[in-house]
Formats: sequence, structure tokens, C-alpha cells
Amino acid sequence: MIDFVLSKKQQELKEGIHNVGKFVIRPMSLEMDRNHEVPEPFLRNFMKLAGGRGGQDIENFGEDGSGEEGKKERDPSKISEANRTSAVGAEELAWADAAMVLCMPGAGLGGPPVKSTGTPEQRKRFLGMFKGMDTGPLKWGAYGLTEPGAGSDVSGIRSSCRKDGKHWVLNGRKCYITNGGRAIWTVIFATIDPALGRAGHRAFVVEKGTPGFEVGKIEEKMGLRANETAELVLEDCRVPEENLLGGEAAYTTKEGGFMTAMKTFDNTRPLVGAMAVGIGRAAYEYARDFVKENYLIGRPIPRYAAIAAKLSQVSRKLDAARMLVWRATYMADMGIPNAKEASMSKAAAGQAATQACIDAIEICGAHGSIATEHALLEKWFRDVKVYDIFEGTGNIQRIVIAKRIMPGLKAF
Amino acid sequence: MIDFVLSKKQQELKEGIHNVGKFVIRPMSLEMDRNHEVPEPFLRNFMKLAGGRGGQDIENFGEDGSGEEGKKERDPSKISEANRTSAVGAEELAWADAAMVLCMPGAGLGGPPVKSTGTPEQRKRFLGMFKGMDTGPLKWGAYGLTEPGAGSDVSGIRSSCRKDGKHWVLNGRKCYITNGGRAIWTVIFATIDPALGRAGHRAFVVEKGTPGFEVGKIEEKMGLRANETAELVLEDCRVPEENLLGGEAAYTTKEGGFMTAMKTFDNTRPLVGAMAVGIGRAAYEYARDFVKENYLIGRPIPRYAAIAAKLSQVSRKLDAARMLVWRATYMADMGIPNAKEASMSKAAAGQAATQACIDAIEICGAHGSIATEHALLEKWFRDVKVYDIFEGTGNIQRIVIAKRIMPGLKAF
Amino acid sequence: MIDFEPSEDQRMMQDSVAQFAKSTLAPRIRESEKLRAVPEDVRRLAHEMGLGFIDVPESAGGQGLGLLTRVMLEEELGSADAGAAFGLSGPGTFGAAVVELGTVEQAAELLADFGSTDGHARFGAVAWSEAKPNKERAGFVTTAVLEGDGYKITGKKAFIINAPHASRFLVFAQVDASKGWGGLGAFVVEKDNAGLKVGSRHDTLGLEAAAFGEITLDNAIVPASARLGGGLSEADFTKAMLRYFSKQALVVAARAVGLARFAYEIALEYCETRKTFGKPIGHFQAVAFNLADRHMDVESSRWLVWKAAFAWDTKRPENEAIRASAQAAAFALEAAMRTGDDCVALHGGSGFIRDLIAEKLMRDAKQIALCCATPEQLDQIAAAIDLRAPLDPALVLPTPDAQAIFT
Amino acid sequence: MIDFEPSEDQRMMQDSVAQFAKSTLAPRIRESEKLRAVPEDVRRLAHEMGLGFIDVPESAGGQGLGLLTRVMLEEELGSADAGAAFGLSGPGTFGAAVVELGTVEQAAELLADFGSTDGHARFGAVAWSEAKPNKERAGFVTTAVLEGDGYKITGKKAFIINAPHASRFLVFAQVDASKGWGGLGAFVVEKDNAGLKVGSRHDTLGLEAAAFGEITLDNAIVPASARLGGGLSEADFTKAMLRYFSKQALVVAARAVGLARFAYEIALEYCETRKTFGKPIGHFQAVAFNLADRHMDVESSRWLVWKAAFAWDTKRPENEAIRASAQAAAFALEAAMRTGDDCVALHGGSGFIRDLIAEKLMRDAKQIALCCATPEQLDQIAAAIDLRAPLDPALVLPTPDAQAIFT
Repeated sequence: MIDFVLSKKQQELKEGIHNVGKFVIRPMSLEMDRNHEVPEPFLRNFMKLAGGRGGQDIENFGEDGSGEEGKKERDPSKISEANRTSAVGAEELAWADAAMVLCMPGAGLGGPPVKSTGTPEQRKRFLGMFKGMDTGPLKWGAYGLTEPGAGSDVSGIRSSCRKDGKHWVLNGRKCYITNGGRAIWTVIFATIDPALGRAGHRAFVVEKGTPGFEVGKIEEKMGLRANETAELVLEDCRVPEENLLGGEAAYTTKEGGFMTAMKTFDNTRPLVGAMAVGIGRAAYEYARDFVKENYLIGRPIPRYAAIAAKLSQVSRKLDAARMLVWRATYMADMGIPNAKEASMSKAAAGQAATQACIDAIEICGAHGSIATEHALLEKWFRDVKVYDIFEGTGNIQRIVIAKRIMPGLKAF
Repeated sequence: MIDFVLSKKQQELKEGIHNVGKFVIRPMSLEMDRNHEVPEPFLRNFMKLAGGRGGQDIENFGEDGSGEEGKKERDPSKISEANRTSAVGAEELAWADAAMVLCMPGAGLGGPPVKSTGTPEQRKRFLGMFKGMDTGPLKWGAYGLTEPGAGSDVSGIRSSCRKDGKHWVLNGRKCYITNGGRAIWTVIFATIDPALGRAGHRAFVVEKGTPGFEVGKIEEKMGLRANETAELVLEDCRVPEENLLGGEAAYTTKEGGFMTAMKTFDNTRPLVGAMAVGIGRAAYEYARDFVKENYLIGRPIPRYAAIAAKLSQVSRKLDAARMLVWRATYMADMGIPNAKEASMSKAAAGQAATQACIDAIEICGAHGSIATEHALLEKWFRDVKVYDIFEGTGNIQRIVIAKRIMPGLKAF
Repeated sequence: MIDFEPSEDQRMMQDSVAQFAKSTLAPRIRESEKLRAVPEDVRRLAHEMGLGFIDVPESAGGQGLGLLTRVMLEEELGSADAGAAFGLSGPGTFGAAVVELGTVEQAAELLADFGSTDGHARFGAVAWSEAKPNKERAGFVTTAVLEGDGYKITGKKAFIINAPHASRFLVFAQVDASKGWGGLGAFVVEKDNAGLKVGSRHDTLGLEAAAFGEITLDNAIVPASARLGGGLSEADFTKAMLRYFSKQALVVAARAVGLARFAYEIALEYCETRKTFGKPIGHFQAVAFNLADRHMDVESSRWLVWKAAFAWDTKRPENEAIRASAQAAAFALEAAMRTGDDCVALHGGSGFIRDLIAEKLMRDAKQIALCCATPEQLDQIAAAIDLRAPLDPALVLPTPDAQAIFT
Repeated sequence: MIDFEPSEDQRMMQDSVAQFAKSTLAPRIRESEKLRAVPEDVRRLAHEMGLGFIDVPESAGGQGLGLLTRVMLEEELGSADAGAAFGLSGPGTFGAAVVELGTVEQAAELLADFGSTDGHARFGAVAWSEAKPNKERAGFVTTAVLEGDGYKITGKKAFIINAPHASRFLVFAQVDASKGWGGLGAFVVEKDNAGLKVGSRHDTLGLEAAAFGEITLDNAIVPASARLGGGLSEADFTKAMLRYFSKQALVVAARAVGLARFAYEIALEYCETRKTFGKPIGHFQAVAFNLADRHMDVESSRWLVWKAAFAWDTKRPENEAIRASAQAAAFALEAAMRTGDDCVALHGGSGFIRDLIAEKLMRDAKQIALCCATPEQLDQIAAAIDLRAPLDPALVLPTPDAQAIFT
């Protein structure tokens, strides 16, 4: 039955995050951006609220899924709402502060591949590490796919792996890795032979402190500056064979390695889209309130209607993107293949949100471009653009969509 | 010296056309559209004004160039303004009625290839036919390149030609040929061997009445309905070897045949752009006047500023396109290669003009969508779109531009 | 809980209307265009399917299936021939207006004969717009003057969907000129009213299967009971009309979604089969991305329309439903225009030729955006609600003194 | 006769400024950003080249080369570091405003010391915008009260380009509150005025090499002679200010053209060298077309700016020049934003990293659109002229009660 109203639980989640966002997170936002970090006490508190589980597992707001242990048995006859709930939560968190979302302790983008393709032992071991963060140390996981020479073209990765006894030896460089420096482990993608293309790919969980696994440069970025983006360097890094994600068996199908990477994206793209919508909505609401406050003094200024039109256009594009996000997560929850819809949601959201920030600043004028604690538009402008880029640029999303609508299309 | 003011001659031409357009052409516009023709008396009058020369030679408004004979010697030290003047005239004529422009007697699109690559004898013979139209019969020329299977991909033409004694034997079908039915001759492109690609192309002047050269279907079109668009059929059509455009010599360079086709486009694209701007401007001005008349009754309606913004956006995009048109024609007059600029002008103009018509109707509401003698918006909407298509779609223009800005790019 | 799956009933109806659209409407789109009408047998079939009564409340003799079901089915009609969707018989916009402005009893009475077995020959119509703007003051030129037990209506109304065929009109007229846009009244006028004359039919850019036309009222006398919503305050009357126009915009938007889907699909098909430079043109990246963008447009338009219809059906706060409808319709109408435009462009030269359907879809896409408040005005409505600005009728109701629409 | 070829003099100046921009400004763009200023040696060089006086009339001590030459050279500066173009010393916007509002003698006197050998250390500034909108009535919060032989100015002005460095300000204040936007006055205030305090510097999104800041006026007393344009009627004052803002918009637009060119060029270079799926990303059609579109944006922006500047220099009818300027600036500023945005997107992940310049250009592109009337307001100005609507100061002058700009 068609329904576009949040469930009670989702509504509560949304309101809860909204309030924390408004009263706790946003007031720290500019400082976090300048200091390049989220204060640990805040993260700790958040972990306590989340019962010690990885709050960054945004795909699991709705249901417990942080690891095998402690996972309540879900009634299989009951349809999961997890992806939809995650989208609702992700939008709201990003509305508060997008960088903060990425800083949340937990397995992060490393979680989905471990969950979806890890062996039971690997899931237990690597996801289990994130328990107890309400009292114990805060921990992060990371996802290492991108390389200096391989961004959109995932098949072009050159980091190598070769089997040597009971270990794999990894060499290469990974870049733009979210939380790469602080992660207790990172899912690293490497190839046994570049000539094999996707079939040669292997994914490993590489733990911090493994000899030969070093953190390179920490990047200075346009936005999301509270969050760490690191380069990772692998030099003859010996990884135990138990850390080959999914075990040897997972790579017997021809595209196993590559598909691991892609599965992650199908799940996370709508959430990235949701976050983009959240940032765009923040900018829209700021501009809307600015107009309410400043354009209607005494009498509306003569060009009020032109501003109103612009506001409405921003808003409806965000609304449209949100519907695509909801649709993609709904399909994910129902177990319907959603690669096309996931890409559509991200493509639309990245674009709509970037434009929202661009237009919101125009509407607010000079006020919108200066950094103050109460005016975060310029920060959102800096934060938002990457949502149109990471986990596949707008062009990459369109390639995915095009291949789905034209089955005969193999490549450009 | 930079200058953006029309010369006195151009200004007079513009005003002259404007007045004829406003008081003579536009009042007949809807009827011509419905009857699918421009009344002969009108064309005859126009020819008288033009001294009997082909008025459709839009690239020659400024200077005599309708044929070898009667051509005054141009002072070679004086820079030609011909292309710029043509752009000014073409915009104004299209502002009046775009279909009518295409109906003007004269060599039409067949003129440029004959002029640029014809032998002196061919130029004299084929262009000379258009003399004396002030009293003698009205005549048209045509340009036959497009085929059912080869539109944008010019190299894909399949119409064949083979030498047989002193004749060439042509076979094939040409489609969407402007004035194709009434033309006294048509420049037909054919290939000696499709496998040779562009090098195999040959261009012929095929005269009406040549056995085996028949007019096929006359097309029903969305717009420009006063103008004839025909299919041409060649069945073992024997064309004398004197009608091979430029003679055998012209095809010794590897890309001769193809380049003939392309040269035509470099010259005509800015003019097509100018015509698009003319239609777009007509729509813009109609909407602007509608707003002046209807939105300011007593007090402006509350959303007046939003309409004003839309009007301004339409107008500046047209202005931008016009500058690109002027730029391309300026370069042509100066003998500077302008393939990129010609394509830019057409791409921008086609897009801006289509959007102008779309927005103008929205601004005028229901009034803008109904056909009456005094409201031609709906006609312009139907006329304009093809300007974004013929002589190379927007995508084709972008291919031309892309190859010029990235010399390493060979093909997609 | 967020859910995109229609109920089984909805799915069945969708299938059957899709079947009707595909097998009956689509093949005859050019026939209907030339005929300038939906052929009678088609109208009869649609009438038998009850297409005119989907969301009319059961109390007024309708199926009471709600707006969401309605928009689902309208999309299917639009995907075959948007013009036919407007040209089908039935109460049409008249029904929607009567339900909004009249009492349950009035609605039931006024709609009864549209449901009868020969209902396929009956059309309702709403006469809102005027041929000429009022230069003197805000509000309509057409007036309704209280006289004795009734009203005397005089004026010329234009841009009326199905005016040439309609058996019953809802005519809007100025009752109190001093109140400008606030002084309007709505009157039921029968076709056989001595003072009513059906005027000329408009020659439109597109949607030719629907008959858009004018009527003239020359001292047309109607009883006081013919006035609907006369007891409402100015604000309530504005709100009722805004509800009517908002829901109507959604219906039009749903047809536009169908139209856009049609345009996208034929463009896709053409791009997959037409070859140039040795491969299907769809396999060139710029073309493929263009198709992807239009696919996104179609999909997001649909979900926005559904969400807005859902808001009405589930009685969400009225302003939320109005805002959602305005946003959905503005988005969908613009998306349809983009799609129609690109559909022609992607067809290249053949897009301009009437042998193919592309050129018609581009014309229809522009025409359809004038069959409710335009995107430009819809944006103002949404913004007014979002900015908590007053809902001035001159801002939120279609204003014939500036930008008339087809109703 | 339509001609796009600069004169030999213009070409020479263009070359020399391009050389300065490429060899001096461009390599130090990040240095200037961090320093939050244009380094002194660079300013000295620019001063020696006379860059601050290009279009200042000779009568006022300038080079009198006209606005067209100015915009050509400004594009070159913008193509290397748009922030530096704003952060260079000289009379700047102050000079332009004084020329427009003052007499020839006033202009010559007020600009004299900017041209001296140590002029590289002097900045002029215009204090138009205010920190807070006026909630009570139309017009500025800052007031200038006639007292004895002079005026007493009180208020807080914000968003002033080079405020922290300026030696002389033109301060706008409300002289007659009852006239709202029509009751403004312009006053020259020296930095050492006892009532003037330079306030905090704004932390901006981009263009960091320029110092945007506030000043506070606390009973700042100036002689009556410090008032410029006081003798003008309300309409003439509005027109003079509109001229000033229009020309200023063109200068900003020219810098934006340069900025867009810079962004387009680095994007092009990246797309030609960066390979993915086995070929340069520029050889994918969607990327190539994107580059083509941005190239068109840059080119058409430039010609529009030139045409508008030409209109001023050749004394075309004033409304024509104002309209052309508004249209050119609106187009150029939007085109620059599109180009900065696409430049980052085409760089992919690296576009977000500060090692490359793309991210800065995107920020600068947004910031620069606030250094004159925004495209949104410029459209209103152009439309007002085209629609022959009255040039209401509340519509055509930047209004700090709604959308403040940097001046």
C-alpha cells in the first residue's frame, strides 16, 4: 500500500536527530570545521545514546546490525525498514552537520562490504570490534578503493596483492580515504593482475599497525573539514589470509572482487543522496527563513516574487531528489535490485543540493557568504559539492542508469 | 577597433526588413503556415526590390554575390562585411517569418557549395540561372545531403555515383530537402564507394527534369510549414560530367568531397543561428509586450517580479547567442577559420531560441498557445525547434567545438 | 511506513487502463488530432470503464477511489494520448469544482446524468478564464448581478476545456466588483440557458483531441440556487478554489507524467535503433546521459505527484497538500516540457516531421502546462505557503488579467 | 561596423597585464589567500602599471582609457587571481563612485593621493551595505544629520571591500528617513575621522586576498563639502548610483569572465591529461560537451561585457548601457558559477582537495557574484528598463534591507 508518511519510529528518530542537530551540533559546526575535528566528548555521548554501537552505520539506524553478536533475531516475515529509516536519519544528520556524520565512530563505509561479503568469522571479528564504544575507546573503520590513478574507473586500480604462504603481500597507494588515518582497519581493494580487470580484484581487511601499512598525507579539503581524509600507503604489507574478505570462495565467480565494491555503492548511494538532500535542505531553510525575516519588512521589497520563485524551485528539486532516495531505499528493503534507482537518487540529490547552496547564498547576499556561528551557508556550500562526486560522480551515476535503460550498451 | 554598432547600411537594411516584416509579412504569417506556401506576388515583389537577384542568398545581403555576371568588382583592400550584414538581415527576416526566409527564390543552400567549389563555368551557369527574377519566373536551388540513414553522420551517405562515359549515374534517396520539389537544380552528394568514407564523396548539380531524378514525398512538418521540404529520389539518374561540382580536380585532395559539405556549414551555421535568434527575439518581444499590456493593469500583479526575471533571463540568453553569431560572421569576413565559433553560435542560438519560445508561451498563458493572426507565439514555437536540429544538431555542434578545443580528440 | 507499492486493486485498474490506453487511445492519436475530438466509440468505452468518476466521492455518485488512484490512471491515459485524456466525456473539471464548492446534495444532483448510460455524450466544463483581461480593476469582466430570485450573468469566458460539447457549465463571475479578486461567485449554467451561447473553438498548439473554446453570456438568468459556495467567506471561497485548482493541477500533472514517459520511451527506442557513426545513437555518451536525465525526470515527477495525491487522500494539513501539489505539478510540467523538447532533438530531422509522434508530444507538452496554473504561478503558491505569506487570491488563483489558463 | 578586434594599444596593454597576471599573480594565489592580502610587492607593481586608474577620467588624474579597456584588463587579472583583482590598492570602487557623484574638481582632489608614488599603500572604499537591515522603515539605519556646517554620521556599515586598509571612504547614509530609499546621501569620510572606527574583518567563502570588513560611525562629523551629489534630485541621485553600480557590475563581471576562463582552462587541461577507462576523460562525450558548453559560456560572457562597456564608452543612451551592463553581468556571473562548479566536478575527488586550485575557483565564483548586484537583482534592472517600468530605487539599487552586497 502506497504510503509516504514516516513510521512512528522514523518520525521519532528524525525529531530526535533534528533537536540534537539544532541545539547541540550546529552550534559547534563552524568550530569543528576550523579545528578539523569533532570533539571526542560529543562523539562519546552520541555513542552512549546509541548503546555503544557504531553510530556511523547509517544504514542501520532502524535495526541493529552492527555485528553478529547482540543482533536480535529479526522476524523474517516482517519487512525490514532499515534502508528507509537510514535515509531519514542520514538526511537529518547531514542537515545538522555533514562532516560530523562522517566522523561517527563505527565501521563506516567499511561496514557494508564486511557485512555483505565477509565470512561469518570475519563479520564477527571485524564488526565486533565496534562494541562497547559507550565506555571503551572510540573506533573507526574505513574503505580503501580509490587510487591516485583510479577514481571513477574502479577497474583501473593498480594496488597489487600476491599470495605468499599464509599471507597476502599488498603494495600500492590509496587516496581520499574517509577516516583513513584513525581507522582500526580498512577494507583495501587490490588486484592479483591488472590484466584480469575486475576478475583480478581482491578485498582485504587490513588492520592498523600491520607492518607496511602507513598513513600518508592528511588532505586539506574544500569542505567536510572536520572529517579526516587520508592517503594510505601499502609497502610489502603482509596481510594474513584470514583477512581476505569472504575467503577464497568469494572470488570464484568471475566478477566477485569487483562486485563487492559495487554492492557497497548500491547500498550507500541513496544514503549519500539523502545526506546531500539534508545539506541542501539546510541551505534552503536558511534562505527561506532569511527571506521571511528580511524581505518582508514593512512591505515586501519589489522583487520579492522573483525570490519566492527561486526558493520554490530549489525546494521542489530537493523534494524530487528525496523521493528518488526513498524509492531506492524502499527497493533495497524489499530486496528488489536497485542499482539504477540508487544511481538516480544520488545523481539527482548531488545536483539539487549543490544548486540549493549556490542559490541560497545568492538569495541571502553578502550575509550568506561569511562564516559566522549563526550563518553556516558558506560552510554548507563548501561541504556539499563532494556529494556530487564521491561514491561515483554524476557522470558515473548516469553511466549506471544508461546501462540499465539500454541493455545493449556495454561501455562508452 | 572594437565596435558593436551596425553600419549605416546594416541599420537601414535591418529597419527596412523590420518594417516589411511587421506590416507585410507577419499579417500573412498564419495564412502562409496554413496554406503551406508563400504567395507568389509577394515573392515577386521582394525580387523586384532585390533587383531580381536571389533574395534567399542570405549570406549576400551586404554584397552582390548572386553570380559571376553582374557582380561588381569588390575593392580587395576594403574588408567585406558580407557575413555580418547577412546575420543582421537573417535575424530580422526570421523575426518576421522564418518559413518565408526559406521560401525566398534563389540558389538557397545550394548556392554556397557552387560558389565555393564550383568551376568558373559552373558558377556562371548555375548561379546565373537566378537572374531576372524581377520579371521572369521565380526559381529555387537546393542542397541534397541528408539521407534516411545519414543525418548527422554525413560520412554515412549511401547514395551512389559511378562514372559511365561522359555521365555519372546516380542512385539513392535524399530527404528533408528544403525547396527540394521546386528547385531547378539540387546539389546532390553521393559516394563512389561507401568504404572510402569521406574521400569517396562527390557533389553534383542535378537539374530538375533529369531522367531518373524525381520528387518523392512532400513532408508534413511541425513548423516552417509554408516552406516545402521534399524527398528526392535518384534512380539510374544520368548526370553529365560537367555537373560534377568543381570538376574531377576538386576531389584529388583526400577529403575534397566531404569538405565541400562542411564548408557550406561553416558559412551557414551562424546564419541559421541568426535566424534562431530572430525567432526567439520575436517570441521574447511578444511576451514582453504582453506583460507590459496585461500585467500592469492598475497595479502590478503580485508575481510581477517573477515574470520580469524570467523575461530578462530569456533576453540575455538571446543576446549572448547573438554575440556568438556576430563573432563567427566577423571571423568569416576577416578570413579567420571559424568552424568552432560557427558551431558555438548555432548551438547557443538554437537552445536560447527554443527556450525563449517555451518561456514566452508560459508567460502569456493560454493566449500564447492559440493560433490567431495577432498571436503567432504558437507558430514560432513550432518553427523554432528545427533550428536546434538542421545543419547539425546541438550535439553535432558540440562535437565540432570539442574537437577544436581538444586537438587530440579524433572521435567519440 | 514509506511504501511505493500500489494496492492490488490499484494495480489491476492501472493494468486495465494501461491496456485501454495502449490498444485504443495510442493507435488513434493522429486520428483524434485530425478529428479534433476523441472518437465516440472510444468515449463510450471510457465511460463504461467509469474513467470520469474515479475520485468523485461515492456520495456524489462517484467511485470514491481517491486522488491517488486517479493520478495513477491519468498517467496511463497521458502515456497514450494526453489530448484524449482532456477530450474524454464526463463531468471532468466541472465535477471537481462542484465537489469542492457545492454541498453533497448539490454535487450528487449536478453529476447524476453524467453517470447515466448515455453519459459518454455529456461533458461538464468550467468557465473561469476570460477572453480579455479587465483593464479597469482587479477581477473578472464577467458579472453576475443579483436580480429578484436569481442572478443575471453577462460576459465572455474563454479557454474552456470541452466548451463546444458541454451540457453544463460552472461559470465564474464578479459578484462584488469592489472586492476585486475577493468578490467572485460560481454559477451553474445549463447549455440550454437562453442567455448562453457557445462561441468559437480555439485553435491550439497541441492537445487537439480536446475542444477548447469560448462561451458568451448575455443576460443569462440563473436561479439563486445555481450559485455554489455563495455562503462562504472570501477566505474560504479562495481556499476552496485553491483546493480545486490544486487537485486539478495534480490531475494535469499526472497526464504530463504520462506524456513525458511516452516521449522518453519513444526517444529511447529511437536512440537504441537509429545508428550513426556505426553504432546506435543512444550509445553515445551525451545522448545516453540525456536519456538518463529524462528518465530521472519522469520517475521523480511521478513520485512527487503520488506523494501530493496521497497527502489529499490521507487528509494531511491542507496547506501541506496544496504545497505538495503545487511543487509536484510545477516539477512535472517542466519535466514534461524538457522531455518533449529533448524527444524531438534526439530524433534529429525526423523529429520535425509529422510522420513520427515526437513533434506532437513537444507541442502537447507545452499545451498541457497551460491546463492548470503554470509552473511559474505554482511556484508562487508553494512559496507563499512556505513563507507563511497570506494567500492573496490575486497571487494564488489563476488571474485572467495576466495569464489566463485552460480550465 | 561590428568588429571584435582590440586596437593595437589595447592589445599591448592586454598582453602586459596578462603577463603580470600570469607571472606575478597566478603563482601566488594560494600565498595571497593565506596572507589574506595581496603581497606588497605585487601591489607596488600593479600601482606602477597604473592598474587603478585605467578608466578614471584624465580630468580626475586617471588614464581615461575607458571602460572597454578596463574590462579587457580586468579579465586578465581575474584569469589569474580574482581575489587579488579586488585586493589591489588604488581608489577602486571609491574612485568610480566619486567620478559618478562628484564634480570634476571633487574627483580630482579626492583621487590625487592615490596616484602618488606611495599610492600602492592607499585604498579607497565604498560603505554602502549595512550589517543589519532596517526593520522599521525603508532605507538605511545609518543616518547623516545636518548639524551646523556639516553632517553627523552614525551607524554601522558592513561588507566593504578593503575596509581594513582604506584611507578614505564614501559612506552612504540616510539623510531624510521619510523618503526611504529616495532619501540617501553620500559622504566622504577620512580614515582618521575621530568618529570612524574600522571594525572586524569578514571571514568570507572566497576571494580571501581582498579584505572585506565593517566600519562603525559614531557621531562622525564631516563638513558639508564632504557630501557628494547633494544637489541632485532624488531621481538623478538614483540614476547616478545606478550608473555607478552598473559600471561596477561590469568590472566585477569582467573579473568573473577571467575567473571562468581560468576554471575552464584548468578543467580542460585536466580532462586532456587525466585518463580513465583507457583514455583521457575529455574524450568521453559527456565530458567533452560539458567543456564545450563552458567554453561557450566564457566566450559569450566576454562579448556581452565588451558590448556593454562599449555602450558606455560611446555614450549610447543611458538606459541601453545600464540594461546591457545588467544583462552582461548577470550572464557572466552565472556562467562563472557554472564553470567553477563544473571545474570541481570534472576534477572528481581531487577537485575537493586544496592541493589543486579548482575548489578555490568554485568558492571565488560564488563570492564574486556578491561583489555587485546579484544576477537576480540585475535581471530586475534589465526587465524594468525593457518594460519601461519606473526605476524605483528600492528595485534597482542594492537594498541592504534584503540582500546586502559587497561594495
